[in-house]
Amino acid sequence: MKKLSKKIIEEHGLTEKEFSLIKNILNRDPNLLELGIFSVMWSEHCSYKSTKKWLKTLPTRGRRIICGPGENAGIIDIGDNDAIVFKMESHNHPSFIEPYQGAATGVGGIMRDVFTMGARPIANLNSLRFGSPKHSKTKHLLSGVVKGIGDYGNCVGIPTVGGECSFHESYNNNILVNAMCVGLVKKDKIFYSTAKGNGNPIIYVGSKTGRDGIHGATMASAEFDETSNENRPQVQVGDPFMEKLLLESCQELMKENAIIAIQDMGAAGLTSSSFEMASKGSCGVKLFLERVPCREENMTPYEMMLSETQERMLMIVKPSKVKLTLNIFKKWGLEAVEIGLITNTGNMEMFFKNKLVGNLPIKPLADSSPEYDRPSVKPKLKKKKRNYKNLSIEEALIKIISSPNHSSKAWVYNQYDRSVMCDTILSSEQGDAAVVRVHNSNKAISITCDCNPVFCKSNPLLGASIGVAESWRNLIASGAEPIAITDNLNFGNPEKKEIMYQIKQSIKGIKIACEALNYPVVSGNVSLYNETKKKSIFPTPVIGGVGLIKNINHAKGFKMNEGDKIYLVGESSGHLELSEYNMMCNNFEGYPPSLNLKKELKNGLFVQKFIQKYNNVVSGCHDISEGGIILALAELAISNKKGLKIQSKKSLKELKKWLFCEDQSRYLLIIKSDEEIVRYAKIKKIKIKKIANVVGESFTVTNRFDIPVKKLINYNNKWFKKFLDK
Amino acid sequence: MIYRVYINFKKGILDPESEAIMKTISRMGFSSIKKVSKGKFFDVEISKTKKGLKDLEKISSDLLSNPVIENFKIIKK
Amino acid sequence: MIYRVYINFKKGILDPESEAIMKTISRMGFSSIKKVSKGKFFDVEISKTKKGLKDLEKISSDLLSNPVIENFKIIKK
Amino acid sequence: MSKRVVSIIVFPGSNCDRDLEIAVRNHMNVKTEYIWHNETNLKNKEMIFIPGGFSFGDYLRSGALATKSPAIKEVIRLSKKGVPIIGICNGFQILTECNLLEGSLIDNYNQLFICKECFLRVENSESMFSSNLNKSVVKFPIAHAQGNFYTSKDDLKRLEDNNQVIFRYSSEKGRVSKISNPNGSLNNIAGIINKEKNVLGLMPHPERAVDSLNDRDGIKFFNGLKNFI
Ligand SMILES: Nc1ncnc2c1ncn2[C@@H]1O[C@H](COP(=O)(O)OP(=O)(O)O)[C@@H](O)[C@H]1O
Ligand SMILES: [Mg+2]
Repeated sequence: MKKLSKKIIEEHGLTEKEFSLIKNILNRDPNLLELGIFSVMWSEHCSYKSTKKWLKTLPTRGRRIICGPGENAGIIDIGDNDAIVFKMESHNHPSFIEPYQGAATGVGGIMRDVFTMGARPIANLNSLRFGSPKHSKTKHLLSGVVKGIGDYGNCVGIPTVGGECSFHESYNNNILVNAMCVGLVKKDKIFYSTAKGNGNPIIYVGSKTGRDGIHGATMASAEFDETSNENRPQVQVGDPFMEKLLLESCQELMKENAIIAIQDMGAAGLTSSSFEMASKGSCGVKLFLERVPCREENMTPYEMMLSETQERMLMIVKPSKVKLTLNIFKKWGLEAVEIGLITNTGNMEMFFKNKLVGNLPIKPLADSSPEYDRPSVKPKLKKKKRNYKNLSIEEALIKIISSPNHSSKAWVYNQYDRSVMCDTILSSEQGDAAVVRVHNSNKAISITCDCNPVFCKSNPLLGASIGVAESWRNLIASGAEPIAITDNLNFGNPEKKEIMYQIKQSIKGIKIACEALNYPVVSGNVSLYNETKKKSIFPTPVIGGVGLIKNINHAKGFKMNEGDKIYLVGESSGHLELSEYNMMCNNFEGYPPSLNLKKELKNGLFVQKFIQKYNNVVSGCHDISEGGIILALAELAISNKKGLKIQSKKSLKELKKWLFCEDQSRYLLIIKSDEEIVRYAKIKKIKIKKIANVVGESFTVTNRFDIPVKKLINYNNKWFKKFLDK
Repeated sequence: MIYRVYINFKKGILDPESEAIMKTISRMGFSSIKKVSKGKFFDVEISKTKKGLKDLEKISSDLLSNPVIENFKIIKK
Repeated sequence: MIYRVYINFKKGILDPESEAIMKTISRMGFSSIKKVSKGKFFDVEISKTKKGLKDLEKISSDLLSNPVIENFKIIKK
Repeated sequence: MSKRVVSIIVFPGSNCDRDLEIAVRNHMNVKTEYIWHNETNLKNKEMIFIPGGFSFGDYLRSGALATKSPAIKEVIRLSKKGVPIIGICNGFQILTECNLLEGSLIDNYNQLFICKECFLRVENSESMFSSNLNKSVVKFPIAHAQGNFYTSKDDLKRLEDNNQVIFRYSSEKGRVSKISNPNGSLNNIAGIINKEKNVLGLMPHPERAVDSLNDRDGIKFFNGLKNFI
């Protein structure tokens, strides 16, 4: 056997230490195929070697948790034998190279993670971060990503109900595309990925394997350099129609009591799916690679094992059900092949045309994957001298609502089919969270995606906690009981101490908030090395939250009616640092607002109970986040095309602080009568204050200014159109 | 002057559209049809200057085709 | 045998894609580019029989093109 | 519930079949039967629906590949016998592709998929499909990338002269103008019938407007069909 050169080992992203560990495990040198397998299995993407130690600290258990991290997706119990399966996953690098296909295949991948477990996807969401609109690539990336996400979900017929989309220069050369999928399954019809049963056949179904994205998994774990624009790796092309066929055929097969274990082929394709299934079941595997359906001629075992062709699944079925399985796939026009079987050797034996071409011990490979406690150090925040502006309330408000991050996102969401499946009660532009009915029932789930990278950059722990709290608050505002989260941790290069600090602190921040709010983590994803030319993105731990609305009539959005009153729940200290207001004034310094999790819990439970108890007097609800009270109110006015009169006796300086501050744990409740809320707040010892009335067609701050809502709407609607037509 | 810019997929890129079309053709029973692969073209009218052709090359690579997954070829009509 | 089937929009049909592309080109400042119109083609491999070519004609008119909006032309490659 | 059975054709890429089935069952008071695309024989021939979705991935042109399936051949045959046939969204695209309806549905003018609520002016309440809608304005959502109705000038004139246009995109008050046209359709056309008046195609989704939690104009649409089976 030829000895592998140093260069080849390096190209596979393995360190010298890691390579000697491999030799120790094997008691010999690996061949190229085996090296390739080690390299993907031990890549950051598959092995979580830099974050494993810290992820283990996250709270993952709870009364409603059926399945936490470790499976394809997390599962929560929503009663009546119903369960919700969900996860979020990033497709950052591929989307930067080819925005349409990168984003589309991101959606495809996360949907497979969900329906692999037996669930039918019922909602997609996404969290998108683009570079500055001034950056030359941003427009192209924005239009490609949004179209890619829309086209894929629309074709499969799953509503894309919400998410977030914002712009910041730290993403100029490294955008973030995080896709989340939520599925519904009967509790007793959940499928897992643990392989079992000596001799049981392994079935491959879906697209033919091509040379797509070979080494995509290692690529996703390597920092981008300037040349990657030229040396473009092969990108994967998505086929949403194939995904639809896989979804429907798997659902049909899952009724048949035929599947023992099932797993999608995601990153590192056939390698990671077969290794993970076997490793969970402590068994061995025999693969006959010449049987793998191939799209191209002369594909090698190395290419077959490492290909990342999309829309493929792997499953272990009962021997007696092979024929039935193949028939069901045939009905859906799919190619399914028995490519191997489960053994009791504990090894992965790969044959190609009757020759043993690779033989690896499964458990040791999985268990001894490296785990690093990388050094970290608190970064120094640079102070930049800038010329602060001072804006009037009206100027600042208009500037915010016409800014890229707070303009109407209609251009984005109108490309998403939100109404297919007929269960979307609120999509994300209509409330703080999307609300989707559990089909044929009187309950619903509430879903949201959140992160504030500006806060996280300044203070990763607090910023991450605020992200969790905000997602929790969004669910509360929609009338739900928050249950659990998935997270998508997007960071730069963990080998840099400052970045490692951000990672550790963010995970700690998530842990603290999740524990305080009884809001565990059931699944997630980590995306590291989000850097180009040594510049890292802002730390972006995106939180995807899911809650339950037991009575669908309690679902709340931004709705308000003439005559309604708006109450502020919670306290305002006037914290303007890192607020939208300060940023509009060119002031980017300071710290995030403080977060008191006890208060968060208290205010939230008050709102939740009030909605449940006095549903009939609550027209709508909105939490207060970026932009403060005034932006929350303006959003209500714009969304309802109705006027608001805001009362305050504060001095101008105090008023400005109060309107724009971004203090946490606050809500706006839109209420039909005063009596109930005043009484209930007194009982629960909660600070509330009536701050506005729904009246007329103007947005008015009494004695200060007055602007027709129509004009606000115009300001709010302009930016996307102008940007994309440019 | 009119040029035609031909665009097709790079080798090895999945082309689900051509596959779906081929499946339908087989289902229709046309056994004499063996393979279909799709491409697109643009007929571009340019001014008869050196710059015209250079501009055409530029828009062919930057706008009309997607160099990550497609090749293009410019041919005089 | 490989034939190429060219398909383009009938005259007078507004093609939003070509229009959008032309707008972008003008915005980018390529004044030498005067007009763009889009079409597609299929490279079809057929068996070397009389039937092969007849079948090709049939699928070109029945499936590959839509006569309400498109014309097609078959050319040997 | 009536004993009558309405057929719904299902392609592998259909994705509005379930929604449509529920709307038909609940608001037409009939039973329903799914017909898989490769079936050659339709048992129930009283009324046939072709639902929205992406039949065969909507590759080539939306609806084109679906026209070659056995079930559609049967639909074409039955249409000549006067069986009422309704195609919604992808169903409409299939009906134009197989020439049961005139014209063609090309890319939306803005080149994007569009999902939003639309108001539709009901143009002709003599047709069996719209008699219950009484020249009113209804609100149904649209969700498509190819809904831009196109046909030749002569054909368009004929469609208009024969009163074959049933739905037109309009404002809430029924004003038909460029502003209320979401996708560039000629004359704001959202739905048409054939000359013989037994085949309807429309891009908007009435089956997505039958819920107590949202808009309910779809209920009127389905209720109106009851009398014609
Ligand atoms: N940040 C995180 N928080 C919680 N769980 C995580 C996180 N990152 C990954 N996981 C869990 O680790 C497992 C492997 O994830 P991943 O490699 O993304 O799955 P897949 O192979 O399906 O792409 C999953 O169970 C996932 O939920
Ligand atoms: Mg998976």
